Amino acid sequence: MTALLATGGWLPVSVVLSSFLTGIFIFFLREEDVLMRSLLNLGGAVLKVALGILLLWGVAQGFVYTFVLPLGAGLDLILFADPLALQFVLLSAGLWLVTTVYAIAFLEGSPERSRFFGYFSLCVTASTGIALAGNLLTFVIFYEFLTLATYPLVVHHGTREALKAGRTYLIYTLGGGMLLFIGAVWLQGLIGPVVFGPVPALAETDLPRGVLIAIFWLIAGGLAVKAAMVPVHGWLPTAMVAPAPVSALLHAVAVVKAGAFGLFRLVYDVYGIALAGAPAMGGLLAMLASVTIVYGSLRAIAESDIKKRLAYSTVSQLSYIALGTALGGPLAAVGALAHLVHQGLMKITLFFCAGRLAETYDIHNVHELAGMGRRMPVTMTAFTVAALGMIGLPPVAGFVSKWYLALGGLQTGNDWVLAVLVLSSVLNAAYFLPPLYVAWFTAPPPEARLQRRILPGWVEWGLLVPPVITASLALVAGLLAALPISPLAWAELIVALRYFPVTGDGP
Amino acid sequence: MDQADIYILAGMALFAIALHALAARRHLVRKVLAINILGGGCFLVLIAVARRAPGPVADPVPHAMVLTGIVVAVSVTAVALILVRRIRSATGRTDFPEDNRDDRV
Amino acid sequence: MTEVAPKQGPGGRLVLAALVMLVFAGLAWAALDRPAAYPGLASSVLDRLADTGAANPVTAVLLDFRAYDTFLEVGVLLIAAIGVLSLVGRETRVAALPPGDRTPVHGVLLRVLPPLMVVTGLWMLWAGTSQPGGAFQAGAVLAATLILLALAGKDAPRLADTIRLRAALAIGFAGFLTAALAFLMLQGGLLAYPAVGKTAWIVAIEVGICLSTAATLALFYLLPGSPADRA
Amino acid sequence: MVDTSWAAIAVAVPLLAALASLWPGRWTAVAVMAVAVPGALLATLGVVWTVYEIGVYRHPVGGWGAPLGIDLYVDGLAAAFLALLAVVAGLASLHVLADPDVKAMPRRRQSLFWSLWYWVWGALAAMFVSGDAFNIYVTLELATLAGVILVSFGHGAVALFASLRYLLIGTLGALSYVLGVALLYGATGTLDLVLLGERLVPGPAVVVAAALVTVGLAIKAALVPLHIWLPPAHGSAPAGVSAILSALVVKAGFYLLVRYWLGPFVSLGDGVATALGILGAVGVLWGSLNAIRQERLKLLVAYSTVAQVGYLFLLFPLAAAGGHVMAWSGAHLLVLSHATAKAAAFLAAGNILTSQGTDHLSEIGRASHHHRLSLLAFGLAGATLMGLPPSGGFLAKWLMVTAAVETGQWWWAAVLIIGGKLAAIYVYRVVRLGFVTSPMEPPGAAGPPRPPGLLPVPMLTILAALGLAVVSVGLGFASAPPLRLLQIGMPAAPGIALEPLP
Repeated sequence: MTALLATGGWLPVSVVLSSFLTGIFIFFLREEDVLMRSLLNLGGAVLKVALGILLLWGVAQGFVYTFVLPLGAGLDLILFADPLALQFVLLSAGLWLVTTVYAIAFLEGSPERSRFFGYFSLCVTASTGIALAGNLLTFVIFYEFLTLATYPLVVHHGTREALKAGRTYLIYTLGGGMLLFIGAVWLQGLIGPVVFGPVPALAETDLPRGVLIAIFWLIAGGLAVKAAMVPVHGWLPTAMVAPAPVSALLHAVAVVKAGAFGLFRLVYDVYGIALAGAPAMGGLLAMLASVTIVYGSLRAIAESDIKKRLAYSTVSQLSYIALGTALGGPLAAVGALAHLVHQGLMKITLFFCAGRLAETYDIHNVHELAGMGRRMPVTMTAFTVAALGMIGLPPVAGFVSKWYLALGGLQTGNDWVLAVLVLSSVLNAAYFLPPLYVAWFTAPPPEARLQRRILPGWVEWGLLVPPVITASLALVAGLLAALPISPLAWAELIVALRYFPVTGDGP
Repeated sequence: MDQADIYILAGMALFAIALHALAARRHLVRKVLAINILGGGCFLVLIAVARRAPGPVADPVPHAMVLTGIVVAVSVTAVALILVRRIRSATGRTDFPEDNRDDRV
Repeated sequence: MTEVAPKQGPGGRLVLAALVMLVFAGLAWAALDRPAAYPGLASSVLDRLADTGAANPVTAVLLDFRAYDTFLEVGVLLIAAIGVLSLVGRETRVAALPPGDRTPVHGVLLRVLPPLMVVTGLWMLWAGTSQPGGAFQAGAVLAATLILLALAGKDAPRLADTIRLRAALAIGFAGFLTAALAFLMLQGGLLAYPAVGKTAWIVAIEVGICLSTAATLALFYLLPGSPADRA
Repeated sequence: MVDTSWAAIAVAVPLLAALASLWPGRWTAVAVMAVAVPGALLATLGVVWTVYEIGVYRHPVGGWGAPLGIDLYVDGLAAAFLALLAVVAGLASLHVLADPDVKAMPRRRQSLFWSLWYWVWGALAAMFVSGDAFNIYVTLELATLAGVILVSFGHGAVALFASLRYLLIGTLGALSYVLGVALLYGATGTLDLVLLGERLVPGPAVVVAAALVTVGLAIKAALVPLHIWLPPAHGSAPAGVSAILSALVVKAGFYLLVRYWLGPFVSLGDGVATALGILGAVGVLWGSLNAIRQERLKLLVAYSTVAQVGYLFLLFPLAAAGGHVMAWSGAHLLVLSHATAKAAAFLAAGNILTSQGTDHLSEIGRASHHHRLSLLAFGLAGATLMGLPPSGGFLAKWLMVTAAVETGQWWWAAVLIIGGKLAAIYVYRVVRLGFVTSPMEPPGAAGPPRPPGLLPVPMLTILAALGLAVVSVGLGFASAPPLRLLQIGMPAAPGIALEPLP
């Protein structure tokens, strides 16, 4: 076992490659090789989780995992596993496993599945690559790779609407990628390779302030596109035309989180909070995040399409992470990182449920939910748990992150954050409670109007079990937040180890 | 101004004239002729360069270059002429179409 | 050949003329410039002439000092031959003079000229090592002989894309390449002739080039006259 | 293994193959390829190995040595281009071997095609290792003439017109080049490129000579505005031919310009470097905008070549301003990745054209499932064209933009970035077709059947395209060895002390 742990840089590489290689194999499978494809999918996903856990264990034992591939001309591709990277890796890998089960069931019998699962695997490869990136160049490589790998999933249905959404998606993300590229090259041209090390790359910089601010906003602007911050959020709601598993994993977790995660890296590992906390950088970012939080919620209220409403909710919720990042205090950072996980668990649950509703009863609109609480009690329970968590009601995980964000706001002297959070929670309630009410407390329509689609038994289970798991996890993460294995504890550990070292005996 | 200067100027003049013909003439055979005259100009310049070089005799290296160049010119001309013939038998044209850039004829 | 009207108007023509004048001015400016002259390679060629297998400096340059250029140049000729074969089609026969048009002069010429031309060609080939002349010139004369025969319709060679024709076209380059590689193996240098029998090697290579040149030039003239192409 | 002869063998192998191909046998093509492709790869490996071991070296042809004789001159750049040639031409050969269009020809014609194919290969190999100005002229003519005839193998009269235009303009370029060489010889008494650099004193003859050489080579490199011959030729040639013309023959012109302008001409001033850069920038914009406008896939790819070649010319101003190492590495990495990507794109386009009988963009979407692997290859190649990761094109652009930033010439960076976005538009126009649900292909669990009227695409042709695309993507990760190779014998910029990279 120790031999496995002491493999040095190869462990993070194999974490990335586990999904890449399966993805490549899947591309070449024939459509009808369902069993082979499913085995590959699940095998790759389980392997990735196992490797992730192995990596976690190794890091806990004090092993250092750094993989350096020299690219020549002074550039390196670096993969490394710090606690922050591990958090995102485990989140991606874990949710990928769950979503794979869901997706196999969801897409049963539909065309072009080899293509779908191939790109699906590549997306997760990219997002684990983003997580494990050890320098800015590596981050940019995987960040852009994610854009390209996601496009085929957005346009998967091949309809005019899907292609149009794909086009919007590309325009936004490639534009963002361009900003990121300019910022990254500019910065690297000035100070050399930007490594995410123990000390922020710009800790002792003598660059002019104007240049620093410009580069900050170029990079942050590029990241904000994927993090769907106002005013560059427009692609996310249109991208909801993608199949439900894509919306669930990518547009609730992998893609959007890549942006949020990148913002955290930018503020804490590139600039350092001492520098990035300045009003022209972190301060403005926090304002922008607040605006997005409120704006996303308002738009969500206006949407009656379930997936669209969830998408705007994502826009809003993601900016909690950006807000916590930008505030620049230890508690806020803990809140941001905890929310990175919590929001993922809750939002993926909601999308799973929405997909199941659409598959079984062809329900796409909030008003059509009437009586669903009685028809699909388990699904709706999962939905309810996640929705309540989103609003921030204890004991679901969402409460914990909001609590820490509020504390962080107070700790850094930004009392207005409290107001934003309260307002946002009220708005969250305004768009999540009505569907819950309709589902649980209104009478179902006459039988004739609702045809339940008959699905094979294993498909039913495949659509049902994943949301139940993720909803339970969201609940447990909130209930047991004090345990050392909870996402909150992990976030606290990251912050204490890396960014706000505690003096004294420490954790 | 000695003999070599006259040769080299004549070579340059041929080059320029042929350049004009290549651009202005539309008949394909004339263009092929222009290419030949272009080559002739180059060879004349080479001969003059050989003459100019200080040394006991005219420099044999440019002479060899001219011989090589002539063989190349013959080859190019042969291929060009047969292409012209093929074009004429396929399309009846002896010049380039105005808009052959973008699509199939 | 009827000239197609130029496509550009008088303005365009004027601009073109001005541009060409400008180019000529530049070229003339360069032509009249005599940079601090380095001596050419004439004296080095003469100094080393004895080490080559040729007595004529130009031949020495062509087939020894810069044999590599010549080697590739034979390749250019072969490519052109391949191009003609590919663009024309399989078989052809040159349109000879109709028998009715023949005059007694033709008969005499056809009896007298070809042997003379062949002899001339062979002599040029042989003389090339010491005097002006050489494989290409000899090949050209031989090709002219073939063309003359074909035009006169007497013993007109049937040119078809056969293995034999291809062999004739390629023999010059093939011989050169074989020699080049053999010398690479034996002497460790591409086209580095062995010191012994250098002249023999050069003559052998020249014979090959001469044959190929004759075949190629004849092909250029004879093959495109294919009836299929005329139709 | 360390032997300067490898350079000569790398030239000789394709030439032997060109001769052997003339035998019109049934298995000739397969047999020749089975020997020639591995042989060329092996010889290239020998060249690369030798240059790694002993650095820059010469192989005096005939044993005379420059200036009397001709030297083969091998540095890292030459070795890298030879390696590129072997990989691209080798994989493209596989495509040609299975190409239904080629197979449909009579056997004798096929054998002529193959011979010309290896002639282009051999001519380029000879060009890359040539250290002699006039010898380069002969190789240029070899490559052009063989390329011209190969273009004429394309369908219809358009191919003939394109072929003749290519021949006329190409010969003009070669003769302009040779006139320049004549003047250079008159000024320096030598044809060896290195000696030429030592003896060159700027003056009227030398300046005009440099202009003639540059114009001649710029025609071959299709630098705007001397590019007009390229789109019709590359757009109408058989797929494999378009691939090597776009990937390699055009690059050869750029290669020689680098040889001259970062070699003997370097003392002639930075103005020309800037001018080349500006023309390159215009090429990027003009080529991209035209590519966006095209309705035929092969023409789109051909115009994209005009644009991509434009990027390369930014090397000159960037190097002249001191961004030497980054620009050198970036531009040549771009050569390698663009060549592989462009070959892949042309082969993919050829597969679609052969199968469907048309390459109009509006038609391709009707059979997207049938073409999915070709479109995948195109998409992968597209990543390099757009300069997006993971691809060699991304890294190359990163390096070049870094050079622009380091030398404070942000406008070149802007060209690189805008060009990338324009490329994204035309690549997108094609890639999206891969995802269109088409009425011709009703979805089914077993995958839609092949729509009527479409010919099957041989697997080998797809694998060749995919292979090249994968190489161009892989260059984004395996870039260290080629970059290290390219540093061997890298010319020093004027007034700049070279710090070897770690």
